[in-house]
Amino acid sequence: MSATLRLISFLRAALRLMRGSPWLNAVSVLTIAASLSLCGLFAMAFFNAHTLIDELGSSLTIQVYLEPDTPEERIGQIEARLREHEGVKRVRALSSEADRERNRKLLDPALLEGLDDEAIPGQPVLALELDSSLASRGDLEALVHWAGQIEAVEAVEDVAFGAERLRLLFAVLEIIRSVGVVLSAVLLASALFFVFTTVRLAVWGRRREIEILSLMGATPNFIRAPFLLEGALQGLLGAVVAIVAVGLLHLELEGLVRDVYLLQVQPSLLPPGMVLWLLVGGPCLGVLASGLSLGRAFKV
Amino acid sequence: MSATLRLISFLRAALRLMRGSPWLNAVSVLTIAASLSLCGLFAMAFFNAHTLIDELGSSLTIQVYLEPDTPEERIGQIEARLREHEGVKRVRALSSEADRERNRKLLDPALLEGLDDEAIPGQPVLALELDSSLASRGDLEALVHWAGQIEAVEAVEDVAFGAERLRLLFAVLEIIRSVGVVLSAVLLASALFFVFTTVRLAVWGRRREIEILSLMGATPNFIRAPFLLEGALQGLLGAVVAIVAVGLLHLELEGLVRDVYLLQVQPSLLPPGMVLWLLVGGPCLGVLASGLSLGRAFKV
Amino acid sequence: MIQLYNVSKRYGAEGASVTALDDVNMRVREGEMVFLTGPSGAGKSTLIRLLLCVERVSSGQVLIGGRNVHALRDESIPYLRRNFGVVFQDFRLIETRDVFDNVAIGMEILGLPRKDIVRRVGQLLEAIGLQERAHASPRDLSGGEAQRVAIARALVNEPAILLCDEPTGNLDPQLSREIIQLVCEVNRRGTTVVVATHDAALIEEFGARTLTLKGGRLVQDRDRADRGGDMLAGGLDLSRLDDPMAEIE
Amino acid sequence: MIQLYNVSKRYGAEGASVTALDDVNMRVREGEMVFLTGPSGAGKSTLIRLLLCVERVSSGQVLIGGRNVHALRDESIPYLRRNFGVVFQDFRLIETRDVFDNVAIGMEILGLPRKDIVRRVGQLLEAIGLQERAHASPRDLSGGEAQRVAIARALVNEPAILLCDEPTGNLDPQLSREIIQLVCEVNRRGTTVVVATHDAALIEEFGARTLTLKGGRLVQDRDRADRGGDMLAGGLDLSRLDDPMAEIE
Ligand SMILES: Nc1ncnc2c1ncn2[C@@H]1O[C@H](COP(=O)(O)OP(=O)(O)OP(=O)(O)O)[C@@H](O)[C@H]1O
Ligand SMILES: Nc1ncnc2c1ncn2[C@@H]1O[C@H](COP(=O)(O)OP(=O)(O)OP(=O)(O)O)[C@@H](O)[C@H]1O
Ligand SMILES: [Mg+2]
Ligand SMILES: [Mg+2]
Repeated sequence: MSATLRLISFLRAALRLMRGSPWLNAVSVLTIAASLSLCGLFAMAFFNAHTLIDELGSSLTIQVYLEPDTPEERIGQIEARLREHEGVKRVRALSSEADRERNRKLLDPALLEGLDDEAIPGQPVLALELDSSLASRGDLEALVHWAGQIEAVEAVEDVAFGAERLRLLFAVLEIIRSVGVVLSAVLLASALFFVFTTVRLAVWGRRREIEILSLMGATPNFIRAPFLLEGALQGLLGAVVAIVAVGLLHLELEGLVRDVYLLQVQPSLLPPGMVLWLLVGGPCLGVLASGLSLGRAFKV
Repeated sequence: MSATLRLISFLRAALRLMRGSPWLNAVSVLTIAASLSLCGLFAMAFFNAHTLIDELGSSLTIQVYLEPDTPEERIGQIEARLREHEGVKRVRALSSEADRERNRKLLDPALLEGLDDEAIPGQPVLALELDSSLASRGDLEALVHWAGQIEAVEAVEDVAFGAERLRLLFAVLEIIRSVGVVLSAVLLASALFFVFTTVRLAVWGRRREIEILSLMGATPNFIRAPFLLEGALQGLLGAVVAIVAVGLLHLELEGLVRDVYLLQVQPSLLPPGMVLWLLVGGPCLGVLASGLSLGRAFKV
Repeated sequence: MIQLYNVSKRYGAEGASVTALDDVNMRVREGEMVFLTGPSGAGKSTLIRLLLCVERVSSGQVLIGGRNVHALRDESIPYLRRNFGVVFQDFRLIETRDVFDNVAIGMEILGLPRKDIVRRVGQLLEAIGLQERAHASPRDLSGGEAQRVAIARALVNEPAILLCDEPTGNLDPQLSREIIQLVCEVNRRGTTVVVATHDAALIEEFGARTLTLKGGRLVQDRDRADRGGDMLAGGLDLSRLDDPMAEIE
Repeated sequence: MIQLYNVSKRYGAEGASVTALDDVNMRVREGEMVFLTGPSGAGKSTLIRLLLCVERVSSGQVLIGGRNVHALRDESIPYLRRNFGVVFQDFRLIETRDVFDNVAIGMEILGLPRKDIVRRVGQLLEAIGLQERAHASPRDLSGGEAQRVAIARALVNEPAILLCDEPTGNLDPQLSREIIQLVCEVNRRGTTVVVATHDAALIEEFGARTLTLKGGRLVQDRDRADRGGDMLAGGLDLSRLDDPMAEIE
């Protein structure tokens, strides 16, 4: 018998299994769909939280105030040194005039009255943008230390760090991350456990059937094949359901975010390739769960 | 036969059911434990996010700058009016001197050199703390509108609002809330579905037994009782497991938060009474799931 | 006790239906013992299922103790079934309970005291010769042993009506005779007995009234030496049938 | 073909063990037909389970075609079982498949072409008189019908060895005789047959060699008119036993 013919006969058997207990099958499909939806939802939340954090983190800066009379050349040297440092994404140099202009905007007009331009403080500033992907408490401490070092550099007058604000932000990021990792681990574990359990119970409900096939001389692979195929089919169906569910939710969330107009940060909230991942993951999950369940559920 | 005797015989039957399929029981208990753990974890996350938001939100203020020569009496009137407004948690009055002192600290010492005290700006200020529980985009718009109204009030010179920063914060809050609600709904639904499914599959696996009892003249209640009791016992066991799991996780998280020393905001991260909720919720979940599963799983 | 008027039973949808019983009229008096025989697929088991209300008649009427059982509400059916002891053709033992518990189920359903249960079940297990296997699982019994447990289970409550579907199919001739003697003994104490069997030798030996079904039709009703019981026990209890909630105090 | 040397089988733990077979020695030649009889619990079904490697002997040796089956690796067991056709005492039909599929299983396991399956299964269903119920569920069959399906299933591959455990317990005498005639026909074509039965009349009528077990001991081996087959079919195929992966190309 050719391999194709055999596959067709296994497919027939798998479809017969599915027809035989439509209710059980609906449960399995829904289970896989629910698990995948949760995973998809979570991936989405994680992906977007990450984008948001990147967005916020990139606005973190350190201001390095240089002495007013620092020569251009020296400024260039310091800038280059700063740029080299790990965790620094960009360095922007402000001339004295630019800094004075900035200060003029910040100060109360009433206060500036009667002061001539020179009286308004202004000095060369190097604005450092920090790389938020390195943002952790450890990195922060390293930065505080580094800031101290910068201050010791000749020509540097002051380092405005806003460490407190940075600390708060980093702490929030850290908590979001920890909770995210814990939640994602718990979710994935329970999704796997869920599918495994339902498949196992389904196999358990068919233990007589399996025993009879074995008594009639069926090889373990012959017995397993339809269950594995059934798992794959269920996984595929589940994935389709999950994609529809996540897609609908995504539309809903996108509308919400568009409403909160300030955060119109990206065209799509879906991580790239998620549909593909779900379509591949569904059958894999089904086959894996079936395989694991079958593994110890019957002996020859 | 007395009710107690009957209960004891049902308990014996329930224990027999549990002994009869230890594996299936372990699965059900673990299922309930996992569901309850997830719910507990989520309640914890939600509770703490809320506390955090409250914490951050309470630092939101509106500064109402009054004309320098506003009489004390008039300040008191305005203060009282502001206090009345919905969404305002506290109003703190700063005298001209206090405001000047504050500004002195904010300004560059170099700038202040040669200026006499009077030249430093200072005027009476009313600092409003906003109630973050009202914080939503709608509330924000209302506040913007209200701020405009305040400015029109006699003796009010200026209103510093920081609307942009507020808007960002509110948007973040809103997203956290929406994602939280969606996730919690999905989680609870899937937990219920999970327990329901496993119990239903367990009942399905015992369909012959149920049919035989019915053939022998057992009333539906007689057949149901052991299953319900079994569900309750499983729920109780699951709750205990969940409490241990959430407790351990809580200790872990508390350590983490204590590490991130800036956020040492409360003595316990656990919502009050959660242990009790879990202990009551577990058996209820078990009984409910059993009941629902039995409901349509067998006929007389 | 049991009366069937023009009873027909068809299984399946209109088109592809199987006629299991076809216009059967019969009557079994209280305390009577009746053999039901006929070729495979004649409708014997179907008749027993109709008496138990597992299936509903397609047409006609089934009366037990003068009551039309198929007019009963669902809630009353358990109380009807408690009047029967049944040995199913495929035994239907509960595999998750041991032999003792399987026999005891009927008494537990009635909520009888534990010590009565222990005594009565012990006696029955001795009668069928399985007292040593009281705590074995039905899965670990031989075919004949399982059949004997099924018989003990049917007898445990001294039912008003005993229905046995092929009770000796897995027993050797010697045991078959003993079991039927046990059934006769129960019958002599007042229980109405219907035994569906293929065992011609057994029917010959015990020579009770024999009803023969064939293709769903009652083709023969041969009465012989009537050995009507002395009505010691086994009176029908239909008192609960109008009050289905009485049990659930 | 089948040889048992000092075979004992004890079930359960050391303390509370049941001795189902006790030092049994026997030999069934190729093409022979043997009745296995004895009271309930004598060990007939246990013997069949040992041949199928469902259980392992406690001591002694079981040889099939000269091979010690209990020395086989687990992977080889399916290939051993394909040499058998078995009618189980409790039928063991697959309830989720219809009658046709139940009979066809054995051929599907061998991966035979669909049209051969349809032809062969059709023939068998006709032989047992159930061609009209081909697409019924086993749940909807009468006891005797289910038993006949089990017999058809055992015959479908023309096995080298046919094991029947109480194959006529739910059949009327007429059908029983027909079924045993069918089995004799199969035997005449070369299949070795072992029939465990309580039906004394049947044994009497067909008068083959009869082995009697009692309490696990072989107490009688009565040979009568030997009707050895002409070995047309049913040769033992043990070629796969050393190459368990051959099937999985
Ligand atoms: N649930 C069902 N659905 C469809 N047909 C059924 C069902 N139950 C029984 N039948 C058919 O009804 C007919 C009578 O069945 P029944 O079980 O009453 O026979 P029986 O007299 O008990 O036979 P046996 O002696 O073989 O047990 C048979 O042809 C059977 O196939
Ligand atoms: N799995 C098991 N575990 C424990 N004891 C068993 C098991 N299977 C069978 N036995 C016991 O072994 C003995 C022989 O059983 P077996 O099924 O071989 O008898 P049998 O000859 O087929 O009887 P019958 O004619 O009643 O079918 C019986 O006492 C039975 O209770
Ligand atoms: Mg029948
Ligand atoms: Mg047996």
